[in-house]
This record gives sequence, C-alpha cells and structure tokens, in this order.
Amino acid sequence: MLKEVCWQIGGEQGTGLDSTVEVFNTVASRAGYYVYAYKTFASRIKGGHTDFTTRLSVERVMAPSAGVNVLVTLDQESIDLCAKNVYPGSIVLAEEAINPKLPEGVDVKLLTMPFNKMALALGNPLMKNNLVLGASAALLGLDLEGFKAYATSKFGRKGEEFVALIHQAMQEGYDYALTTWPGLNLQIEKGDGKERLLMIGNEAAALGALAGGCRTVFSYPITPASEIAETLVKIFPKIGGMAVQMEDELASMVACIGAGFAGSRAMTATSGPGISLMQEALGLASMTETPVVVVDTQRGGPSTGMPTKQEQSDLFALAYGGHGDSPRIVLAPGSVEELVPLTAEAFNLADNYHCPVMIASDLALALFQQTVEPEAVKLDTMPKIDRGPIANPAEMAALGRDVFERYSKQTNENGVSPRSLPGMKHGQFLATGAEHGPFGKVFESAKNRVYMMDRRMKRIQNVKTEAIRYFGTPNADIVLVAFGTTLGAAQEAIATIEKSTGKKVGVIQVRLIYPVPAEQIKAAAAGAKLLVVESNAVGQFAFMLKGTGYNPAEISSLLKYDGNLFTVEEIANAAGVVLAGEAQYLVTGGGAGVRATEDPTITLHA
Amino acid sequence: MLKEVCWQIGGEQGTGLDSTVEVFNTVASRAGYYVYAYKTFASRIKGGHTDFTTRLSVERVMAPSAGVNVLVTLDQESIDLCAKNVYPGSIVLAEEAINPKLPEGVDVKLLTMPFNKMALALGNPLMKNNLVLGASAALLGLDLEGFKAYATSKFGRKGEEFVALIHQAMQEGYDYALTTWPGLNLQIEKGDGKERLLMIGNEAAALGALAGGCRTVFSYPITPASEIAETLVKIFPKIGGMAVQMEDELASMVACIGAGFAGSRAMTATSGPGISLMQEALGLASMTETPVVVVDTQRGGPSTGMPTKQEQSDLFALAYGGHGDSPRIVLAPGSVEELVPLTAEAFNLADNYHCPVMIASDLALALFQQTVEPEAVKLDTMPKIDRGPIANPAEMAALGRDVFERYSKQTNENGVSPRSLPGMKHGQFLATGAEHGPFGKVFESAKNRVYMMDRRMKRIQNVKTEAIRYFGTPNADIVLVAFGTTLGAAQEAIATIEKSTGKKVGVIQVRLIYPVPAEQIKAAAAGAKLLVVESNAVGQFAFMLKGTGYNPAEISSLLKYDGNLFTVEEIANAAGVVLAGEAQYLVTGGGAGVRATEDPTITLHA
Amino acid sequence: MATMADFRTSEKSWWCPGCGDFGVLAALQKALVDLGTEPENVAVVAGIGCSGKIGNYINSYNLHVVHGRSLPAAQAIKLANRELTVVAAGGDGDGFAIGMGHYMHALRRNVNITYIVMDNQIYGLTKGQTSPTSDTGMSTKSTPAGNIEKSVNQMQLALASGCGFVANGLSSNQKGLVEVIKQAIQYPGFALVNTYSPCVTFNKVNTFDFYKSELIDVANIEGYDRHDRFQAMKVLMEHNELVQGVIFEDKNPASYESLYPGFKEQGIVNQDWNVDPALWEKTLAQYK
Amino acid sequence: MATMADFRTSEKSWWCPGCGDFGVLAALQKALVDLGTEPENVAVVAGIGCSGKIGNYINSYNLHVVHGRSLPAAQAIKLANRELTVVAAGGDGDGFAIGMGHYMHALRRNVNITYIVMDNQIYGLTKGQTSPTSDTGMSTKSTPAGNIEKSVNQMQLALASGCGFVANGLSSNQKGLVEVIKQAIQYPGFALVNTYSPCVTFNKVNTFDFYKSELIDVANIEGYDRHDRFQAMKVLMEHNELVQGVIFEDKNPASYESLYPGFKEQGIVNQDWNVDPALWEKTLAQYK
Ligand SMILES: Cc1ncc(C[n+]2csc(CCOP(=O)(O)OP(=O)(O)O)c2C)c(N)n1
Ligand SMILES: Cc1ncc(C[n+]2csc(CCOP(=O)(O)OP(=O)(O)O)c2C)c(N)n1
Ligand code: SF4
Ligand code: SF4
Ligand SMILES: [Mg+2]
Ligand SMILES: [Mg+2]
Repeated sequence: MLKEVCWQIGGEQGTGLDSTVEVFNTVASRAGYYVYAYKTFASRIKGGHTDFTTRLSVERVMAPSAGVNVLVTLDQESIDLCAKNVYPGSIVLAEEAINPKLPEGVDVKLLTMPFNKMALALGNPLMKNNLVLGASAALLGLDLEGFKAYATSKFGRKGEEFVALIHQAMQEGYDYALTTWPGLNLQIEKGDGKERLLMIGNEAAALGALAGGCRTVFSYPITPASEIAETLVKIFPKIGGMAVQMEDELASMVACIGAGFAGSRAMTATSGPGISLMQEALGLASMTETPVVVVDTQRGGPSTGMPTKQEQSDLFALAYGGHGDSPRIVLAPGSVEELVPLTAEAFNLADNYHCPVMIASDLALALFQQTVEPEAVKLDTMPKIDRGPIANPAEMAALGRDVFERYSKQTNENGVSPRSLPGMKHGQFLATGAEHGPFGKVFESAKNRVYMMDRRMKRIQNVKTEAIRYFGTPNADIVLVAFGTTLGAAQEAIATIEKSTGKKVGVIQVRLIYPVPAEQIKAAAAGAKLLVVESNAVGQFAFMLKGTGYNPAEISSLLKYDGNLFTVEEIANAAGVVLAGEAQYLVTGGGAGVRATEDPTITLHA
Repeated sequence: MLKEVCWQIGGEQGTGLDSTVEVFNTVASRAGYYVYAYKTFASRIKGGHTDFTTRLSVERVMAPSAGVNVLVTLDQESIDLCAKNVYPGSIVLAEEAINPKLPEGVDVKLLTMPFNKMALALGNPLMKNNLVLGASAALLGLDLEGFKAYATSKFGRKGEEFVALIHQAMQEGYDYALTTWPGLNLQIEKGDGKERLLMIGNEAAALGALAGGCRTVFSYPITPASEIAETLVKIFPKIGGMAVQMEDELASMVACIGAGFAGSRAMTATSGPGISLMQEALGLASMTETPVVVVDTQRGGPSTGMPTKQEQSDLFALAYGGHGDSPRIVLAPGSVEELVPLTAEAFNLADNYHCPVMIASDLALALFQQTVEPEAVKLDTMPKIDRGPIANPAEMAALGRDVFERYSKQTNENGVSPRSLPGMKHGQFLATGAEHGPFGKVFESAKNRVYMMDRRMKRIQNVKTEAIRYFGTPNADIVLVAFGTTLGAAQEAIATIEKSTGKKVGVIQVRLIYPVPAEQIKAAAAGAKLLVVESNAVGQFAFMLKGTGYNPAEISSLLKYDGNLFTVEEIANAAGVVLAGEAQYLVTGGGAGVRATEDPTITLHA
Repeated sequence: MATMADFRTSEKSWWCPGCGDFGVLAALQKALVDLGTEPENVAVVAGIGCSGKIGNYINSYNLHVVHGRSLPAAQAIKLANRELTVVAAGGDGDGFAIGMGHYMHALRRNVNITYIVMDNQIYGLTKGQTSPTSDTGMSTKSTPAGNIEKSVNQMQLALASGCGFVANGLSSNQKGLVEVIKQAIQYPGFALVNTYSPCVTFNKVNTFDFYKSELIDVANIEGYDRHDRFQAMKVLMEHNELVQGVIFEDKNPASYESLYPGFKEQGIVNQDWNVDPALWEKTLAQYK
Repeated sequence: MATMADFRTSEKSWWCPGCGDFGVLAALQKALVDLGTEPENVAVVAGIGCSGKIGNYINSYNLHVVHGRSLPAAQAIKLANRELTVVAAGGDGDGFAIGMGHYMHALRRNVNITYIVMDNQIYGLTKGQTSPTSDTGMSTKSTPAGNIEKSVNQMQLALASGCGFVANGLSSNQKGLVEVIKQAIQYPGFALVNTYSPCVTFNKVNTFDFYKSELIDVANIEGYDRHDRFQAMKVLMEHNELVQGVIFEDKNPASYESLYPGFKEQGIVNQDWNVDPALWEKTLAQYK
C-alpha cells in the first residue's frame, strides 16, 4: 500500500486543463488525502505548454514530489517536456490519436487511450476530461465514487441526464484502464475521509484579512497577487467592506495610508514591481506612524523578470528598499495554512507598532493549493482584533484642544504612543512625511530629530511575535534555515538527511524576516552550522544575518534562482555536502543539480 | 598671523543675505584663499532664520570650522541662535538699531554698528550690505581692495556713480570698524593670489556630465538636486544637448533608459524621494543592460524628511532598493573637486558595465561651496569618453539579420557583450525587463535564467575603478572610513587625533560604495580597527561591510543623524574613545556630543 | 458651532508675505465654519509644495502626504469613514505634474471629496521652475529660454473625465471663493475647486492684478447654464480657462460610495469588524 | 526597400487566436513598409500587457519597458536620436491606468513620435480585470458587480491637452488603420492612434462585431473639418468616442524638438561629444 502518489497532466495552456485538475484535487481532498498541487505556466493566456502536478498523500505534504506515478498528456510536447519527471517504470498515459513517442532514454510505460474517440462516442467531446479522470483514478487506485459524487453535486442543476453522462464517462475511463492494463494500477492507502480545506495562499491571505478586521483594500492587479483582492471583492459587499482597484501601486499604497490614518485596517497586495513602486509611500507610513499591511507575493525579478516563476528575492526591497532610515516589519508565512492567522496578526502588529507590516509571500505559496486543517482556521482561534494604543476620546475631549500629542514622549513599553482618529474631539494633529514635533507640526531641531528617529527605529526591535520556529531534532548537527514555500521541502528533508548521513538535523522557520531575529536564530541553532535555503541569487537572508552580526563562518547557503521550487533531494544533497565540510556555498537548478559556488554575496573582487 | 578665519552672517531668510555672502566668498577666493562656505536654512522661501558661514584659509579646508571669529547679525534671533558658535572672546557685530542682547553665559565681544542709519545717510538702504562687507573685511584683516575690485567689475555697467557709492559704503564700513575698535581686527596671512574656482557640488556634477559626453538629461526638480539640471539647461543650447524637466521621477528614469538605449549618455539627478520612485525602472535598466547615470543628492529621510538637512541614508536604497537581484554601481565623491571627474567617469562605467551607475552625493556636497583647484578640472585631465563594448556596424550589416546577439555569451573579460544601437543595420534586438534569451526575446528556460542572472550580477564584481583611497599615516592604529562630505572632516581629524592620542591614524575614503570593496578596505586597513563615520541612524555602510563578510569585531561606528555636519572635534573625540577601547558604537549630535550607544544595527532584541 | 478661531492653529506661517495661499486657507476655514462643521470631523490632505503647508495652519485632522499623492489618500479616508468632511489641497505641480495620473482617476471615480488646487502656475517651494500650468513661453529656472510645452487645462480635463462639479476662484476674491468651496463641499461627489493663488515671489506674470483683469465670471455670461457640460467646455476653451465661479455641476451625481454594493451609511471605522461565524463557515465551505 | 517580411520576426505569437492585436501589428508593419522605412531606423517601445508583447513580433529596435511607461522612453529615444522613427505601443491599462500621467504630459510636450493604443477595454494579460476604458457597468474579475467608474475618454483628453494629431481605428479594418498610422508617423509632432483591438478571451461585450456596428467614420460626417478642434471634441462627446479615422489634425504643429533652443538636425547620438576647450574655459570662468 502506497502512502502517497503523484499525478501530473500536461497540455496546452487555456484549454481547460485547470478545471479537470480542480476536480481531481477537490475529490482527492474530500477523500481525506493531503494535497499539494503545483503547476508550470507562462505569462500568456492561450497556447503554449502547461502542466499541473498533484501530490496526494495520507500525510501532510508541502513540497514537490520526487517523481510522477501517472502522467496524463494530450499532446506530444507534454511528453517531451514531462516524461522525464515520471518515476522509472511508471506510467505515461497519452491520447492515442497523437500516436505519441517517448523521448530518448526515459524508462517509463507509455500507454495510449482513445480519449477523443471515446468522448465522441459519448456524444460530447467535453467528456474527454471525465474519461481522463476515470482512467487516472483507476491507475492511481483512487475510489471512483468520490469523482461521481463530485459530479452529482457540481452539475446536479444541469439535470440528471448530464450527470449520468459524466458518470458514464468516468466509469468508461476507469474500466478501460483497469481492463486494458490489469495489474498496472497502484494501491494507495485510503484517505481518512476527514473533511479538510484546499486553497491557495492568496485565498488564505484574503481570509486572514477578513478575520483580521480588514475592510479596506486598495490594490492594482498583478501576477501572482490578484486573487487576494478578487477574493475579498466578492466577500466585502456582504459586510460593508470595500476593495478598490486603484490606478497603480503608488495610489494603492498611499490610499492604504489614508485609510489607516482614518482608522480602518487597510491592506494592499502586490508583487515585486509594485513593491518597488511603493518605496516612497512606505516611508510616509513609517514617518507618520500609520498602520498599513502589504502582501508581497514574490516572483522572479528584477523588473518584469519571470512573472509566473517562483523566487524569494524581494527581501532587501521589503526591509531596506526606501530612502532614509525607516521602520518596517517583514513577516514570512511558512504555509498556506499559516497565512490565515499570520495575515490577521499582521494587522495587530501594524496597529501596535504603527508602521508598515509586510508579508513576504511567494509565487508558489500564493498560487499553489495546499491542504488546510479546519482546526488551523477556526474563527475563534484567530488572533483577536487588537487595535493597539489609541487615545481615549473622552479624556481627549476633556483636555481641550492643543493638548493631545500624537507623537508624545509618553510611550508604552514598546516605545509607541497612542494615536487619535479623525472624529475624536481635540485629537486633531498633523501626520506628515516631514520631520515633526509632538503635535506633528514640521519641526527640524536637531534634538527633536534624534528623538523622533530613535523613537521610530528602536520600537521595531521590540516586536512581539513568534519570530522563529524550530523543527526536527534538538541539538542538531546542521540546521536548515527556511521561510515561505521552501519550508515544506526543508521540513521533509530532515528525515532524508538524517537517514543518509546519520546526523541530527533541525529546521529553523523564519517567520520574522525583519527586524532580523539573529540572536533568536543563534540561540535556536545552539552552535550548529546554518544552511540558509533561499530562492534568490545573492543569498539575501544570509546577507541580512551577517550584516546583523552573525558569524559568516557559521553560515552556509543553498540558492536556487531558476524559477523552480526546491526539491527535498536538492536540500538533502546540499546538507550532505555541508556536513561533509566539502563546501560552504551551494547553488542548484538551471538544469544542473547541487554544486559548489563562490560566496554569492556581491562584493568587489580583488 | 592667522592661517584661517571664519565669518558668519545671520538674518532672515529671503532678504538677500545670500548675495552679500556670494560677494564675500568670491572676493576671498579671488584673493587666493581656500573657501568652505556652508549654511543653515529651512524649506521655506521667505522669513525664518538663516545663517551663512564662510571658513577661509591659506590651506585647503573642507569641513565646518571649530568656531566663528566674526559673526555679523542683523536681528536678535540670529544672536540667540549663533552667538554660541563664536570663539570665546571673539566678535559679534550687530545692527545698533535692534539694541542687541547676548544670551546668558556666552563670552564674546558684542559690537554694534548703525548699518541702517549709515546706509540711509548714503541715500540707499541697499548699501547696508556693503557696509557689512567693509566692516567684516576690517575685522578679519582682509584687503578691502578685493571687494572694491569686485564691485567695479560686477556693477560697472550700472555706471561709475553707482560703483563709487558702493566703494564709499565699503570704505565707510571698513573705516568705522577700524577706528571704533582699534586692535580688535584680526591678522590673517595673505592669500597666495592664485586664481582658483569656487563652486557647489551640483555645479561640479553638471560640469562632469558635460565633460563626460552627457547630452541628455531628464529630471524633476527637488531639493537639493535642482541646480544640476538648471546648470546644464543653460549650457546645452550651445552644444545641441537637451535637459528636459519631466513630469516626475518615474518618467525621468525611464526616459534615461530610452536615451541610453538609443545610444546617448543620459543622466538624471534627484534626492531620496526620487530614488525611491525610481526603484522599478532601475531594475529595468539592470535587466536590459542599459547604461544610465543617476545622481542622488542625499538629504534627511525617510519620506519628505528634512529636505534642507545633511544625511547619508540612501545607501541601502541605492544598492539594494529594487525588487529582485539587479546589478548597480554606486559611487561616492569625496569633494566638490572630485565630483567633476567622478561624474564624467560614471558615464564610462555605465557604458562599460551596461548597468545603472549611481552617484551618492549628499546635501552638503551638493549645495556648499568649496574651492576647486584649476588643475583638478583641466579638460585634458578629464576621463576620456570610452563607449565600452559596442558592436561593429559594418560587421553586423555583413552578417545579415537575426545573427547579432545583444545578450551573447561572447563577452569581454568583464562579462559584458557588445550592444547595438538603433540605426545600425541588422543590430535589431528586444530590450525587455522580462527574462530573455540572446536576442532579447522573452525566454524563461531554467538554464538560460541562471546564465542571464549570473551574467548580470557577476560583472559588477569586476568594476575597474579606484574603489578606495588611503590618507594619513601608514600602518595606522585606527582607520577612519568616510565618504562624501564627511571625508573632509575625517581628513582634518587625522592630525588632531594623532596629536591628542599619539596614535597613528589613517583615513580610507570609500569611492565605490557598491559593490562593497570589503577586501580592498581590509587590505588597506592592514589590521587596524575601522571607525566608520556616516550620517545615518543605523550604520548603513557598516552593515554593508559586515554583510559582505567583514569581521564585526573590527568595525566601530560613529553616527550622526540630526541634520548637521560632522565636526572635526566629534570625529576626534570618537576616535579617542575607540582607541581607548571604551566603546565600539558611538553617536553624536542632537544637542549632545559624542556618546556610546548600543549596536545601531536593527535587529530583534531578545 | 465652531468659529474661525477653532479652525486656526498657533503655527507661524511659512508662506511669503502676500502669498495667494493665505486667501485660500482663509476661504476654506470660512466655508467650514459657515457649513457648521467641527474641526474633528474634517480631514485635510495636502500635497508637497508651499501650498502643501496648508495643513500646518488649519486645525483639523491633517495628512501631509508625499508629492503628488493627496488624492488617493483623501479618497481612501472618505471610504474608510464617510462620516468625515474630506478636503484634498495642493499646488499645480503637485496635482498636475507628478500627481496627474491620480487626478485623472479621482475625476472618474467620483468619491465624495473636495479637491482644492492652489494654482500659481509655478513651482514655488523648489524656487521657481516651470509647472504644467505655466504659460507657454514663460521663462523660469528650468526653462530660461521660455516654456515650450502647452499648459495643462485642468478644468477641461475635469469635464472630459466626467467630473460632476467644476469650479474656479481667485484667492483674493474671498466672497466668491468661500461660496464655491461651500457648494463644492456640499456637492455629493468629487468636486474640483481650482483657485488662482498667485506666487508673489517667483511668478511676476500671473499676479493678482493679472487675474483680476483677465478672469471673467460665469455669472456675467449671458444665459450660461452650469448644468451644460458641453457649453462649459466651450467657454473654458474660448477663454483659456480664465473663468471663475461654478462652471459645471452635474444634476444627478452618483458617488462611488453610493454605487458600491453593500456599502453602509456608517463609516467603516465605526463598524464592528468581528466576523459573523456563519459568514466565516460559509466562506470556508467554498474550499471544502 | 524593406518588405513585410523584413519587419516580421520568427517568434511564435503568444496572443490568443483571433486577438485584435494581430491586426494592429500587421497594420503597423504595413505602414512602415509603405513609408519606406528600414527596420534598423525604427524604434518600437511597448508597455506591459498582452499588447506589450508586440515588440516580440516586429523586427525593429524594441524596448519593452515597465508597466505604463512606454511614453517617457519613446520620447527620450526620439530626443536622443531624432533620425529614428519612434513608435510607442501598449494597452488601455498600460496607457490610461498606471500610465495616465505620462500620457497627459506626452500630449502637451509634443515630441514627434506616434503612440498606438491597443484598446480592448479590459486587462488581458492579468486575466480580465476592469480597465479605465471598460464600460461603466461591466462585470469583470475585479468588479464582479459591475464597474462603477466612468470610463476614460482618451481622445477627448488628447484634444483638451492640445494634442495635434488624434486618430482612431479598428484592428480588423486594415485599410483604414494602415492609412491613419501612416499619416500619424508622417505627422511632425506627437500623434495619437487609438485602436480598438478586441480581447476575444476576456471581453465578450466589446467584440469585433460590436465595434463594426457602433463605429462611425469621420469621412461619413457631413462637412467634418479635421482641423477644427472644437468640432472634433463635439463629435467625440456626442458619439461616446466611437468614431474612426483622423479625428483632428493641427494645421501648424511645432514639435518640442523644433522649439528647443540650439537643438540640431543631426541626432545627438551621432554628434561628437567632446567639449570644445573654449566652451569649457568659458564655463569654468563663471566660477572664478
Ligand atoms: C518625489 C518628489 N519629487 C520632487 C519633490 C520636490 N518638490 C517639492 S514641492 C515641488 C513642486 C512645488 O510646486 P507646486 O506643486 O506647484 O506647489 P507650490 O510650491 O507652487 O505651492 C517639488 C517638485 C518632492 N518633494 N518629492
Ligand atoms: C507595476 C506593475 N503593476 C502591475 C503589473 C501587472 N500587469 C501586467 S499587464 C497589466 C495590465 C494589462 O492590461 P492592458 O494594459 O490593457 O494590456 P492588455 O493585456 O489588455 O493588452 C497589469 C496590471 C505589472 N506588470 N507591473
Ligand atoms: S514662494 Fe510663492 S508660493 Fe511659496 S510661499 Fe512664497 S509666494 Fe507663496
Ligand atoms: S487575453 Fe485577450 S488581449 Fe490577451 S492575447 Fe488573448 S485575446 Fe488578446
Ligand atoms: Mg505651484
Ligand atoms: Mg487592455
């Protein structure tokens, strides 16, 4: 009995493959399997190759599979591109009509099936997809009833006949595969039948915003962030919230500041190009001490870069991108599940530290489906709305005008002083991006400047949040440092590495990127060497650690910047190299595996 | 005989003090003195206090004076604000009519003079300024003839009578001071009479651009950068160049990319807010490998910050501000004189490394006058125009279409391949911000991505430029690291520190901020401890050094972020503390002197 | 009832003596008083420029944004708390150079705020460069040989963009200016109040006298109908926009807030943000 | 003489079958051929969007900029080398959402380039959100309940900004489109060529058929005078901009280049940049 299987389907972009995959994943999830569903696609609408991969397992999975058990392809290009992903001896199931050929030297079973002909026989070419689903179910050893049930519920309103037709197609596909290739069908353990959720990170971020009290969203469409606003624009009309599509990212960020100033919880969601455009306004939020939340679904950069490819290369821009010294908080979620509470928490942090809070998501986290445990997203387990220091309206009104100081030296233990909100009598003040005094009025005295700068910068060093999490074996010989999508592969690599090396392995999940929790990481590493695993070319987080005083000798790096996700194997191999002391800096991807490289930090060579 | 004197004048902003100062500085320079002229002003046009200080010496001076010998004030506010700057026992010369009072406990001589009454007697209230100049000349021991000669040449066309009146006013002011306060006049050595230049950094940057072959400037007004374009817009019509005021900084940067793509040498000049707005487009220049030059006259940040105050806090934004990993080169001039050849060189670097080259100037460098030696700005000593790798039009034309590869793997030793320019037959290509293949067409293969990313990032590590300069005593016990305006004070501090501590002191001028010349600095420091002196709150350059692998234990910091310039005394005091091993991290300013502080690097506290 | 004093601050003005901005500030304060608004219920968003310093001198909730971006902030404040009176203010460079994109979109979006432009046809704070509204031919620091660009016609642009309320005033004409600002604030949609607010220091051409002699009042135009967008366009084109008064008013305005589905009368900031468990479950159900 | 083949590239198109952009590309290539231009003397600057991919398919010097900023780059290319034929191209979102500010200023600046807008009234590349030209009421991914903003009237804005050449065409009307593009390129100033270039995937309202039935041709308007800016404005207002042909042409255009003092006929890139020592000395002398 297999604990997990991996299914992949390839074809032409924009031809509806995605809906077939949607069915497959939902059915798998409803059957009680853990699902991780990822894809390859391009920044175009129709045409060109695309492929979808679904890894389903009886245990939680959050990383790409080591290989594919069943690849279904409807065109030759998909075979040429994807056959190499298939486990040796495993199955490629192709449309008969294209009389498919396997590329040189791939050892897989090529099976063909007349999907189109069978569909036509059924009197509806669209039935092809259901034939594919049926055959896939058979070969993977999945229960066909789940698929049929889905069809019944989904297409019930279209009439019994239609549903019956779908059921027939599924059954025919299922039977064809079983009877034509007896014994080739895999046996996977039954799912536990528990009802779980399946969603992409962008939907999770939207839910987190909803739970976090966010009712004002100002954004501009961009891949891979658009779904965040598109999810909320459907929900908000039910609760009086508003998601506005602005003219650009500059307007989006400034609008968030306006809404934050007015007292509502405001969020924008964008990707790298938007982050670059928001740099000036982010400084305004820092200077005026206005809470705002920004989600950055990182993608391949710089500039337009690779809009549909994975990368984690905005850390510098998120933490240090603006001119001048300005306080920001940068969080990184480690899973779709975590994005819900983390996004809700972001609003509490913004309201408590009065500065921009940015969430460093990434393309794979944003767009790829992961299983979410219902317990993890229970409403009553979400962070309670905590508005942070806000002036007492009654007190202010009693004090009379020109008494309340928005930028008062009376601060709480975090160094934050209460803010007043428009509508509160005698709370009037000026929020300006220019240096200012206690009432916010422009003031450039040297003494005041130093106080205000320290006030702003020192506070974020006291951020109270779970900055890191430790997984794996205590007192490890090597500790993998990971965040975002990469966490899944790193966690899975623990067992692999311990098995292959006999060494103890830990993983430090970085949930707070900035201010850099260097001391916390040092403490958690407990003397172990760090292997920082990140998807960028220069080792941005490793650089941040070193800049913050972490001993460079204790930091190794594994980098990948070819647009693809880290595999468990790559991380395990790299850990082996580092443990063997063979190299300190490693890269992988771009057609080759893990290899040593010079220090990726950009420095002038002698 | 004094080697130097310091003159200060205070009054109300927008009342023409600046023209009086202009005369004083020009006359001093023509007399063969070295001049350093700085000022305090606010971001308003009329009203409010302003003061101008001129340090003149028979030796080169590039830092604020330790004190003022003669302070001339026309209002009480200036006395209240500036009297403390005056050397004990030295002179405050004030308008009699305001019957001035000295603030508590300042030990200076308060002299009054009826400037207004005398001017009226001369029948022209404007003569007040000439009376001030005459009196100042007398008290400082400057030759009045120089002032008279200036008046003759400047106002000759206004008729002899007018000139005679000015001369009379100057003379009366001179005589009044000498006769009323015999013996109070100082004796400064005569200037050597050599003809030198006196200019602000922005004018120097404009001259550098002119010499560097820049004929296209696209910019948007901003303090303290506007004079760069305003200087060139007057020169360009004579040579067919064009300086365009764009609608904003986003347009300015993209326009520079367009002009660079077309083959001309393009520059924009801005300050922090503009740099933040240019981040996305800078990535486009990096991605398309297009040469552009950007001057950043840094000012107090973040956001609007303190537009008229000194700061060096854009280093992060200049080096790391954009999303994704993108190559940039950041230069820092150490004086006005150096800005001319350095700016010219910036265009050669841009053309040779095909990426944005940014010049990290700062407000004091940009706006304060410094003496420039004619030898340093001789046209034939300027960097020769070097266009870098450009395809050979004849060869390309012969090859036919679709052969020339703009992003070819055939690169020179720096990793740069030749570019074709519009108009060259068969040189057509696509310059895109998206990842691309050899012809520039959008291409996302993993292998290609890794090649292109390495191609872009590795090249800047080979930049050939004079990254650092060493001054002072070899094998020093302590080495001050400085750049921009701060260099002057650091250099002057060498002697002071060596005198007070008996230790050997060196200064490393950082001319290349990014890529960080860490190894070069390490080599030059030859084991000595570094004291990084920078005008920002978090120690940006120190952080960059550490991130690049420099041992944190060897780096001390002295920071100032109150908007004022470092004084020689502050740097000397800090060096003393560090040499004594009393503290590693120091701040100064904001009303207090040098003091120890915790590590300014932003990190999450335990 | 709030008085003028209630809307004043103790700040010493940073404007030059005689600057047109004094008049605009005074007119805005007077209009707010006349309308019976209270300082705490007014939000003023200012851009960067001499004009942008207005927030230092009016006692209300003030947001002083980055250059050119007063409108996105002002619209968002209104959407976050529609119970407030929201006014955006700034200069011609702030609004029509770097801020032009936001201006054009605010006109289309029609959020119920008032935008007061202090147009002096020059960049004041940066000491006298050409602005988008500077006359063609004008010699300034940035165009010493004369401005060779066509100047922006901000009111025609407003009309062409469907803006529902377009007015123009002169800083020194207090009575007229107070009146149009009052109508603008009362107008239930985006209202443009352009004002000529002379820069006495850097613009020696477009002076108070210039405007006094050149400006014609719509009130004096025979049979002028302020509800006729087309006629308004014609008059502005003919008189090179040197027209004052309420130039256009849309009879049936529908603000963005009024059209947005499910939007409530109560300001968002005053609502309870806790999610109804039923809604939460219903939303989660979509992912099962 | 260059042929169509010379202006084509070997790139496989990333556009959906039937996309309007094919027609705009073809018309541009045909116009360039008809005008006898050579590929190496043409610079095409494209924005980001499906439309922005045009640079992949035309054999010329192509610059594919960041979203919304094709115009500043295109103007600068022309100013750096006025010997080139410079064309900017992009979508309605690229040009009128994020790029709106640059559009408005390019109209005023009047640099001699041609701007071709591929207007499909939708965001194509990001999969169907509302664009500034989307009809009010249109339901999209970002406004599922219908667009509540007024749509941009880009041609009226061009007229109100003093643009000297305003034309409109339909992707499927090749003959007409080639003709206006040719005239636009020949026009010695900034020329706007708006084109309706339907998105067959995400815009089911503004289809080829829709435009074919709705568009009226200025040629068919009784006594239409293309030199009358005011009449042009009137017609555009009356027909909600659904008008094709050359809508307005300024009789005496004066481009930015022609007005800039001391600007030379020869492209800057082809000039000798070495400074004349006399000029250098004269310049330095000011600082003595
Ligand atoms: C991003 C940015 N660019 C440039 C500036 C510099 N700046 C300040 S005010 C201003 C324009 C002032 O003109 P206007 O908006 O007409 O206001 P005025 O001073 O005339 O009232 C400029 C360019 C800035 N503060 N921020
Ligand atoms: C700064 C930035 N913001 C957002 C995006 C995402 N984006 C790409 S194309 C596009 C708009 C596409 O619409 P349009 O300009 O009309 O072009 P079309 O695809 O319809 O031809 C957007 C928002 C981006 N690439 N860069
Ligand atoms: S410079 Fe002009 S706009 Fe600015 S305050 Fe003075 S008069 Fe007013
Ligand atoms: S999505 Fe629309 S605009 Fe984009 S290529 Fe397809 S049809 Fe053309
Ligand atoms: Mg102005
Ligand atoms: Mg479009």
